[in-house]
Amino acid sequence: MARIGVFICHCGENIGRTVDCAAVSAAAAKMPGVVVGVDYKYMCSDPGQQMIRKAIIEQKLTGVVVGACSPRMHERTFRAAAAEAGLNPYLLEMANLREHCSWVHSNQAEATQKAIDLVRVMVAKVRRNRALRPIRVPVEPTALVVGGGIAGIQAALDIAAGGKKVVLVESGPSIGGHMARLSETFPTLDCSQCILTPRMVEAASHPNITLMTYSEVASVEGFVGNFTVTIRRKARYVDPAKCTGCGDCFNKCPIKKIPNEFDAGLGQRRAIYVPFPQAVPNKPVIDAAHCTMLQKGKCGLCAKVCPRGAIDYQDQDRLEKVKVGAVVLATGFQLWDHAAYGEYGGGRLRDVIDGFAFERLASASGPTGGLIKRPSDGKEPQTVVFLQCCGSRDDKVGKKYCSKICCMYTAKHAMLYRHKVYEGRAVVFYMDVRAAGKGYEEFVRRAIEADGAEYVRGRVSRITRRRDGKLVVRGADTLAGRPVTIEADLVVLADAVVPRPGSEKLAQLFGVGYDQDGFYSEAHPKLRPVETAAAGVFLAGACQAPKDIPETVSQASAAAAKVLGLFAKPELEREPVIARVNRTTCAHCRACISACPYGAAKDFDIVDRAGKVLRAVADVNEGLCQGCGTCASVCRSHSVDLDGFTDEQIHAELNAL
Amino acid sequence: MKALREAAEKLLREKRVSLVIGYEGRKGRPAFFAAKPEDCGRLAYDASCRQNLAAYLGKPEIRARLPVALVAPPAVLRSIVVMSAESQVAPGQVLALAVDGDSYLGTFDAAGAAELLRAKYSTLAPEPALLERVQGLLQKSPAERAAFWEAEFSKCTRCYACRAACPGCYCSRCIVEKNAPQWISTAALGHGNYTWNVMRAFHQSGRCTLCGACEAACPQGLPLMLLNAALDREALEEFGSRPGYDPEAKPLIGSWSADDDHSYMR
Amino acid sequence: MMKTETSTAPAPAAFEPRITAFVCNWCTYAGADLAGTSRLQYASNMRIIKLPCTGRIDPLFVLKAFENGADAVLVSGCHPGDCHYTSGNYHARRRWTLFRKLLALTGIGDDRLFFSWVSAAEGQKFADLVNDVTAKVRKAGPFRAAHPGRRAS
Amino acid sequence: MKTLGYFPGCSLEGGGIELDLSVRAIAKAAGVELREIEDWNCCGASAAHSLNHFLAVALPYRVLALAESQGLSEVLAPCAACFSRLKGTYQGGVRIININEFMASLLEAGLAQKLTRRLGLKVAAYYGCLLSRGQDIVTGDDAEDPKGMEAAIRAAGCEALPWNSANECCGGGFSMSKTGSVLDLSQAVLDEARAAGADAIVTGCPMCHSNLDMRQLELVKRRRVPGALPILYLSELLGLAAGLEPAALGLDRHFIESRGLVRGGV
Repeated sequence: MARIGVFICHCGENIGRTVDCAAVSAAAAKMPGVVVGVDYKYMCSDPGQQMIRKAIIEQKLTGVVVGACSPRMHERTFRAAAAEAGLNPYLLEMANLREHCSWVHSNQAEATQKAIDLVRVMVAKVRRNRALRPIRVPVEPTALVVGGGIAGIQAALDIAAGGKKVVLVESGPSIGGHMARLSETFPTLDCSQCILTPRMVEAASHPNITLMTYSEVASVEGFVGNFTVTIRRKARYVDPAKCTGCGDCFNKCPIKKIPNEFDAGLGQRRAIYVPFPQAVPNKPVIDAAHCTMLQKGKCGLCAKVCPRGAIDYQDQDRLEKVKVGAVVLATGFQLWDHAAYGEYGGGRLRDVIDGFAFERLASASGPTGGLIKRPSDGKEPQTVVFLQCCGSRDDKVGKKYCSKICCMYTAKHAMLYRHKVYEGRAVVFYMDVRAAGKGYEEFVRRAIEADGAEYVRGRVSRITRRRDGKLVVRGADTLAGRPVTIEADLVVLADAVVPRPGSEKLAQLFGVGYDQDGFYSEAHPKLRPVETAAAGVFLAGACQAPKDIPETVSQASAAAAKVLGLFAKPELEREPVIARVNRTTCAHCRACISACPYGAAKDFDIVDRAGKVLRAVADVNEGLCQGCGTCASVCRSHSVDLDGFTDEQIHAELNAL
Repeated sequence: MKALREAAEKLLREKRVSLVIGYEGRKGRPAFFAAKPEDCGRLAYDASCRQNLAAYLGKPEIRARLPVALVAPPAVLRSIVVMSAESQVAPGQVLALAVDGDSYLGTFDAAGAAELLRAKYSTLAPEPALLERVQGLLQKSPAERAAFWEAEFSKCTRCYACRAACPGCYCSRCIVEKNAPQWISTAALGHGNYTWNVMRAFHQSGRCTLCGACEAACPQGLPLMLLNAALDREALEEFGSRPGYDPEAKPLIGSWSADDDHSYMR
Repeated sequence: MMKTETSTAPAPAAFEPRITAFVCNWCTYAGADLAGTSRLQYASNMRIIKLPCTGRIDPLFVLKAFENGADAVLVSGCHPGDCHYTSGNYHARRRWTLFRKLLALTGIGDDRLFFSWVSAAEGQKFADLVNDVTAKVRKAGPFRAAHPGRRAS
Repeated sequence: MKTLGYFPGCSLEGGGIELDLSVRAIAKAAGVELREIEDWNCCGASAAHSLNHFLAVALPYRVLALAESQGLSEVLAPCAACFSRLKGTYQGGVRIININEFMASLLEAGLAQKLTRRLGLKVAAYYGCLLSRGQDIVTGDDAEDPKGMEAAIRAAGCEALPWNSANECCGGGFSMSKTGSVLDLSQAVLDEARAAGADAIVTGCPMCHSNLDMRQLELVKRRRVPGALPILYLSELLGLAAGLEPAALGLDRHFIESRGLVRGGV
């Protein structure tokens, strides 16, 4: 005989304001099988939970319904409370009276009626709930980190420091990511290379870290604790085992004029190359698209000069499987292409560059050796215009969101420029200066007050190139309320931060969600910012949202902590929401076997004592089943059912409506 | 028919099958089970044979006597192929004595039947008249359609002859007999009748070979083929589904493609 | 025909549709949560049944909802490619393509049965969807009006 | 023979008559019939919207109502201002097309083959405001980087120069009231065109044309510009390329001599 307790939460005013909680608990008390119906200000508070625990024990409750916030918020909390009182946690369900009711309806009568319905549905369901035991699955204590930028490096180092193995996968020839391209970093102006390269070396040499550069995730199988990830090791045409990184090959390579991606196209590289001198690993790869040997079979010079015979033109992509228990996605960002702005030259003006190009110009290791020279004629620009929010906060042409880092790096750019060109004029056009961060506002003030950057609040409406090579920048000074025209030699656009191309595809491989802009979705915007909806997959850095270095590093360490937490136990408990097959009624049509996304549904032979096969049926592997229930709904005879969402439960819910 | 009888007789004499299921010459062409070579003289086949003998392959009594042979016009051949795709017919356990009109086409296993179908019957489609009736019904307003089926389904006595006649209905425990929970009311009333008939048709989607046995078997003359044909066309147009031509085919419901249509989803 | 029925129905203004929604836990349910946290106001006629995935939704659930007096049914889950279970929604999509055809043939049309993809990020879309569906069903009138699939009252 | 509704508007009967002549001529050459909307009225451009909102809406809507009632599904408004006013907030069934779209459509419809004369000019394509701006009015082109004329210019055997003033304002309606500003703005446009090395500026707007053509006389007289720069309508350019007589296109009506542009002059 069911003895259900119903507990209605006011959530302070949040539910109480629009839902008559007393009326709901009174109505609930009259529902079939309900023996307790009470309401309380804060059910999630300790006295609230105590109230539930007490009732479970004293009233010998067989089931509990908590009418409160979304189960995504507090289901764990309340189920834990129930467990403490000796009730199987899966005999507790939540009715969503806040997100789905009080917050979205203003009419009290309607909201209250809906609340009563939602509770009745859950009471009907909970009467049919069965005690479930969490499923234990072994955990492979190795982590996969995707992306070798500062986020990935930090996460890998922290996990490795925790004594667990890490596979660090980077699509480029070297780790280091965008940070390796920066000249100095705000707000301290310490040199990016100086603080990053030691970390890169440490990551490469750490005994717990396996580095896979020039590699990509090809496919993913399995689930939290037991992923099998296939990595595509792209053909390098250079055997890293033999190569000593002496550099003879790329010094001799005759194909010289390839724009170097690392230098934002300002510098040039060979067809066989290391992207930058401090690359890790410091071993070249051949860019097949440009190599005449690989294209036409002519040249072969690098092979001739290589003292170790490390060059292998026959090299092929290889697929390599790794078994990992957790994954950290740290695929980072790229800059939005400002070619979409016709008014800024549509990408055709060579002296209108993006932030990375300026970083390379300012970098001592850059193509100009740290001298600010403009691309078109190599002259030192006497006037530089910096334009913030280029493609950010513009839902017409660009992106709705604020890219967050541009205010700071633009201030930095203005500063660096003024340090290098004393007489030069640095003009910054901005909408707002968003310098929230430790030492950030002070940094911007310094750029303005100490280094004399001219800040103009307003947008630039047009950039045109005059015949004498001057860039005529026309805009508005919205503080002075007048149009301004500046004759500049160089314009730096702070282009919006967008996810890397292909990040959606990667997200789909891992079953991770992403927003309309392609940034990965965290499991909860506040309380679970590094987890994703996919168990065992965590986020670090700008793949989740625009972030600066300090923020990226903190999130990377947070993700590492989550991974280490997951690895702390040899087994992990999984929600026991899994499918079961009724073997007596299964007709073995195999629809479920075909439908299962996880290969959890399998053929099963029913044998007699002699081992003679009597009948074949379908069966579900507990370890592989993730509980989507697709098998149950393709089963015509309903011989497959799903724990937690059984036919009986759903049927009862529908009858309660 | 001589050839058919001889082929059947041969199969029994050579003990390649323990039973030949066919139609008897008598009026009404009832099913006839020839267990002995000499029985085969009573076999007959012509256009009036409406029963889909593949339906027997789902029955335990018959399964107990595998291997068996069936007299099989094209639609029944397709049923055999569907059943083998759904692991209901083990390779070599069922032989088809393929017939079409008054000619006997040979003896085939499921794979052979599929080949024959692809070669000679790749364009089987519901009769135009039937499709016209479907179209005509779709022309009507939702309320008129509802009224039409209200009238039809109200005749249903829930005898389940349609199910018994259908080779696709081989479940040992039909959903309508599940009582915890009972999704489909068994009372021969409005909503129970509606749900039953709609679900019966839906459970055949991507599997129905349009043999017409269900409608032929219905003592109340419900136009069940309207439902079957409508689904058959939709499955063909949307997913290129042509059940009964490939013994390896994946189930239409239970597989998917990234470019399936979802224009109706918002 | 539906029209005439709604207009002859007693005081159609008084008609408050009952709408049953079957939604997946990962996208649409979360989208509805987001609508809540964003305090978006929408019609209160819909009652949500939460399932792990649209892949779990058997057509029988829909028929049962109608049988029990729902005036309309909404099925909503993750966008293609976003399924938490990688392909549950693809399976669902194929099923519904066929099932809605069958229902249309038997007089349950686009004004009774609604499908949508609502992601966890689309709170606004969810609110708009509920309002839109509710408005359409108001127009269509009570389902009980005349359909063999209803429970004889 | 394709038929198209035609709305000349006031300027094409006055200052912009060359546009009217050349559009009709090129349409004829391309075998397209222009059916003038009967009883059309002024679209209200330049003045109405700043004086009386009702009038500003009523005038163009009457024209479109007439077009609808006269069964014209597509209406060409060669004058950029008329086009802008007509299309404005209109949501009816009539498709309103501007001169750029019209020329593009003619070229697709086969005019390209008829352009036998390669003019070999360096041309600055000038869109001004009304052929570039209004996101939902000038659709299918980028307001900040318009390209709508370039295909036609290349088809005429000319080079469309990259230049800085393609969508700058010429001073527009202030020609009379603030002539000074118009001179400044038009001069800026002319200077840019010359700096880019243009032999001529091509436009589709009578207002722009009069400001750049008629007002240029003043600039020449005051020596504010080094010399005269011919201003052509896009339709004139294509007309010349099609081998039509300059006079038939109205070139003899320009203030700035432009007949010399055609190799061999006249």
